Amino acid sequence: MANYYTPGTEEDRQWSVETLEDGRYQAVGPGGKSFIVDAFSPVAGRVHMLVDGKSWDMDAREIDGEIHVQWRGLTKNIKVLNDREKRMAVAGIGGSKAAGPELLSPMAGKVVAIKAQIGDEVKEGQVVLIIEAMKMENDLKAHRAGRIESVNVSAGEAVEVGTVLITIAE
Amino acid sequence: MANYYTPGTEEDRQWSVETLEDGRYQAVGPGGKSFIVDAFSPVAGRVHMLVDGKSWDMDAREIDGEIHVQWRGLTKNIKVLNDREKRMAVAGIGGSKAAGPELLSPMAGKVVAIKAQIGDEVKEGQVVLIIEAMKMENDLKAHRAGRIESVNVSAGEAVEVGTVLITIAE
Amino acid sequence: MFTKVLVANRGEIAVRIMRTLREMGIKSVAIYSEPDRESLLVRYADEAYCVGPAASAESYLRMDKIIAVAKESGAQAIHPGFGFLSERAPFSQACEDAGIVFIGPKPYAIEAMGNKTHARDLMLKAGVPLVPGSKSAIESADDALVVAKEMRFPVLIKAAAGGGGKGMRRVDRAEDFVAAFEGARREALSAFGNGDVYVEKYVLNPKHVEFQVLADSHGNCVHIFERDCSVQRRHQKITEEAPCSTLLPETRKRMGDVAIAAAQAVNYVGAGTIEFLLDENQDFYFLEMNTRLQVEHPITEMISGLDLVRLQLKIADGEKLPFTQDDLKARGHAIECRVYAEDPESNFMPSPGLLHYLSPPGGPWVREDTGVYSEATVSVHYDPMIAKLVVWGEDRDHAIGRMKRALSEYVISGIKTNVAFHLEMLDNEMLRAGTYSTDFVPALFAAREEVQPTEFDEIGELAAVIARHRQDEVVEKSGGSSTSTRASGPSNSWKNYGRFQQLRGLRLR
Amino acid sequence: MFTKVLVANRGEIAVRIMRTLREMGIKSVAIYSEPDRESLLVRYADEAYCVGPAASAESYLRMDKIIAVAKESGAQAIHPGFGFLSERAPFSQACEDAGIVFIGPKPYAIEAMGNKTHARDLMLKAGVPLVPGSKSAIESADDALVVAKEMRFPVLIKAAAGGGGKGMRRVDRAEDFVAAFEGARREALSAFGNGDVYVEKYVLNPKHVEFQVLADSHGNCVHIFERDCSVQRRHQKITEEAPCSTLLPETRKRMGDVAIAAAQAVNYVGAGTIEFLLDENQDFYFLEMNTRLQVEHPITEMISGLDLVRLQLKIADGEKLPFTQDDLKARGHAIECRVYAEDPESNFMPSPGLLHYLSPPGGPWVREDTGVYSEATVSVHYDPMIAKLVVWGEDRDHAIGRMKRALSEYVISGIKTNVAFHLEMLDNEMLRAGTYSTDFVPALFAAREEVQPTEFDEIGELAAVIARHRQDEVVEKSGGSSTSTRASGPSNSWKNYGRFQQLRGLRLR
Repeated sequence: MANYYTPGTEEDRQWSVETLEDGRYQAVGPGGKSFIVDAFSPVAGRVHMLVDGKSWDMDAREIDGEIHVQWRGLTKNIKVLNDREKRMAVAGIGGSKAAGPELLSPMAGKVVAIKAQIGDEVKEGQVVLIIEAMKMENDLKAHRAGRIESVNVSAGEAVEVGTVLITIAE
Repeated sequence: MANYYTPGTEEDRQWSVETLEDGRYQAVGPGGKSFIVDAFSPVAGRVHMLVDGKSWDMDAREIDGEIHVQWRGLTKNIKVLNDREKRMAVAGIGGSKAAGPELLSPMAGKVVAIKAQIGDEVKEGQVVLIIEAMKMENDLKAHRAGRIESVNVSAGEAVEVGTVLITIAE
Repeated sequence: MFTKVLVANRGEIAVRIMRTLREMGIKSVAIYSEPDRESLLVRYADEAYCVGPAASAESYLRMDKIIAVAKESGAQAIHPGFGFLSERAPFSQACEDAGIVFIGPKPYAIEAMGNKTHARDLMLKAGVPLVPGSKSAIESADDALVVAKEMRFPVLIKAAAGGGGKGMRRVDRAEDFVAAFEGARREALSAFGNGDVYVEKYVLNPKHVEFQVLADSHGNCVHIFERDCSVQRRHQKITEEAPCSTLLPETRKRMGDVAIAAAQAVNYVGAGTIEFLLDENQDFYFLEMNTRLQVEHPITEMISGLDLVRLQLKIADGEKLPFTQDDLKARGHAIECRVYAEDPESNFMPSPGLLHYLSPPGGPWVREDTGVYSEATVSVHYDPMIAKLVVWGEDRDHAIGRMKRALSEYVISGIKTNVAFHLEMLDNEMLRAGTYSTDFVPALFAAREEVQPTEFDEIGELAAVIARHRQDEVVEKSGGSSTSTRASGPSNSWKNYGRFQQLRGLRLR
Repeated sequence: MFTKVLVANRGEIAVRIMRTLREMGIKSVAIYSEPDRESLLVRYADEAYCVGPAASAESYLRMDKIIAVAKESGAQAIHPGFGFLSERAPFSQACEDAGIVFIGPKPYAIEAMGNKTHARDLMLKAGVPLVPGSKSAIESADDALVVAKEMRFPVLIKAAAGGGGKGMRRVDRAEDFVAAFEGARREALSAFGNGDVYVEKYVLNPKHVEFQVLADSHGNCVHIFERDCSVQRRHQKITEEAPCSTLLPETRKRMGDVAIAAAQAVNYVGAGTIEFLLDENQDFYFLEMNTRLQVEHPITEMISGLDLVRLQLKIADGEKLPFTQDDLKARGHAIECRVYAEDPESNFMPSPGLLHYLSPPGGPWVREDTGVYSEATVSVHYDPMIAKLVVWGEDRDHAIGRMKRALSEYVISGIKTNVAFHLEMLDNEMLRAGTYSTDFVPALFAAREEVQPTEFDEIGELAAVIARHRQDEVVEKSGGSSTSTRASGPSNSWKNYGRFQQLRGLRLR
């Protein structure tokens, strides 16, 4: 039997899974609810499950440390830790970060306008930058409230995904 | 540069391929004809080639030691040896077998009738056995002329792909 | 309307039915045999229950289990698809007895049409023209030979309980008759559990033309035009088209009327097909009625714009047909190619197995109905159909061009298929002219000329060599272990832009 | 007919055009930019030539290179698709000068319709109704503000050279006007190399209804009905349907006549689209004419049965239209959903990237036109459209149900898409009623209610845990190195039939 942990509202949700002799799985969720799962992978990154007669044909694909689940157009990204990873997270190794001061670019593109200056007080959600990508202008908003500590790019500059654009001190 | 060998009518056909600095390939075929090939693999088992401006979007997939090539409905299976394999083949290791005495079942199914007995002289192509697969009767023909040496199955027996059905001595 | 329907079938037709169910907001319940656990139909369904092992008699034909699944899962109706239980009167009856709607005709109609000799008698009374033949099953080969000699060769031996070419033999000479008769009996017994066969006159150069009929439970019946299913191998259809290009409008009218009369003779309800032989003089003979959906129903759907499965559901739910005969208009031309795992060069021998890669065609007016997927297996236990490929075009030539395009896009790797053979047929003059008969496939083989070498012969070999070279390079780089050929795929090949420097200069021939 | 045609475009439209070329037996020549080397269009073409780096100005807009490729490869004609060079009069002219057929209108027609202020004047003369607005481009924000105040807010700022929502801003209040005006100018300059904008009255709650026209070089012109393109986000269409469900037959007749008159006013040849605003009183105003194929042309194809690309080719080859207006009949209802790599929950921000897995929908009456494939990359350099998903149904409700089914089958992994948003829209009451206007998308967001938890929330988490568990098991078995998750796929899972022993007993709820 193995334990897994998914993020919960306050603390992680614990699951335990056991592979049965006939190849199926017995999973017990956070509320103690038990599932018998007959699963197979039609192709890498997909899992089909029969659970109590119901058929679930899903994508369940690990991308950048999260499992991306998809079913009939609905999506959900879930970070699943196993026991070892959970211990590491508790010990503070590889645990999830709190929102830092840095506003990172979510896209590759070109900075067309900067709407805030160093020292400005900004609200969370306030537009601080405009980036053009694929010929569309996209408003980038402050990810948290605070005071602009630094502006790391200038208008006309090309940025990549993850470029630090601005830092906001609380 | 590396050499490759494909089966020819009398002897193997030799190719040589060199990976150029820009990632393309220079291939020289048996007649000395030279090709510059800009190739990439869209997904495992497929290769797309630009050759002199022409676009070839193909399957080229190794299955059971042969490369199965497919393009717009046309197919072709080619055994390609590299230098090392060619030397082994010449030394008689892993070379191609001559047609043996054994007639193997090409399908899984059930023997419904045996049309030849031990000692019968049969012609190549003569029906010697009927196998039912997927509710259709399929005539199995002698793979070479000769005398039936043994009949290894009986009517009603289930057979698998590769089961020896009959042996024919020359 | 029903809220949950059980589909008592497998393969592409099960998926096709479930697609319509999902469109109508109806939950689908699949049943499956053990080897079908990983099939597309189980993946597609809302619910799925295993009903037994591979052998159909122990799974897809287990009426008791299937009805039990329907009741316990709360399905109000069962769609039988085609084959399996679709034409078994006792199953229609058992559903009725269990209070479950059978999406198909009443037991009486299935029974009446299911036994071919009985059906002949009924049709004769209804004034439907028939092919001359023995009126009932004959047990002795010698008796049958006498009948055959009387109506003169060629004759056709057919299974009384049959369908799909199983237990069917054409015999041209008296001396071949007895062996063929016995083979047909054996095949019929194995396929249908009933070895009865009968003998009929073989109509020379006929077309197989069939009419789609649709009848509601309020006494309304229409036909939705015809399908030409003359392209057959081993007495099974492989290419169908609608409309039939050689059928004259007045013959269409007459045949349509006869088709409706035939259906009404058994108080038919639901979708059914009346099969005819059409000879060169536009004379036609009733062959049989299939009291179910037909494999080739999509071409009728394409020219009529009607979803036949949806209409079956509405009829089963007691609705009236929402149109009259005059409302129905055919538009354009549709073709279906049945894509099989088989080897046309070895007498169409089945070649089931692992689909290493499957990439279906797409784009305008192309429809692929399939029950498999890339990296799935075409089961050795059942019919080796991979997919039905259907196209629609503004006219027949347009549709043929489109089908060739669609076939050229189809990639099926790892097993033998008839895709190249379909392409060959579509380029054949007889097919292009539309005048082919049911002897088309053997005639095509007989008239085959030596294949001319093509550019593919050279480039195909080059591709194999390049693929091998790229593979060896990966092995080399990874220090001898060949794990993934993907490593030399998209991501890495971008490191070197040199090739574009040269291409930018437009180095053309 | 031409034997070889160059397609001067990229993405799904290039592939869609090449499909028709292949159906007609015409060889296709692709051009591509460096980052498109691995795109589907290059794979699909018969020949492909690189014309430059990523920036359109250096590749897809290089008229000189493209014409050189056409000449050297022996293409007799060039199809420009939409966007890029499709509406550039100099390109049409350059083709003509080079002796290559431009598959589209003559330079005069492109020019006349391309400049919106000029087009307004022309249409005014032809008696086509127009939206009140500034007749020409305005340079100063202050002057524009005066005009805007005169016609009363809300107003719309639009790029003179534009299209596709670029350089377009709705302004509701005078105090927002100057900033919006400058943003529009900046965007127009970047997108079209021309920053001219003009101001017009914003018609409240309008529908965007456009008519497809088709004119041959012999003076014949027909319209092929309308499309309702009112579902827009950021001023770009995302869902289109045909016919428009609120358009009265008499209005359709009047708008169709006006559309033909508009096309004839510029001696139009080829396929084009006349865009109108339709208000709640069935009054309509000319917006612009797109002198090219439209992204949403497939829905017109589906209801008319006509392949518009094929007709473009026939017209370009000098053929007469093979039908008159009276011959054209619309059948059923078609819907297109544009599937984008974007995040509807973050103001539709583009999310290009690697498509880890792509599995398109299939089955009856579903068409997917795409320019990518599984494991390909949605390029950061161009429009982030993944595919156009098109369905046809017997009526509007039927088509909506079918589109929901098709969307439910669509699997696109690794990047954010608008598939879930399309599903949400199709369930929206305003959309179901058909009465939505161009404000539909913001109205939908405004009316959103709290999402109820679904079964997927629980089962999705279970799937993630099971997937992780299976992965860990593989790692364990292989001694710690995680190379392939396929090891626990189909082949191995068959070793244990125990699960069926239990299922055979029909363990249902």
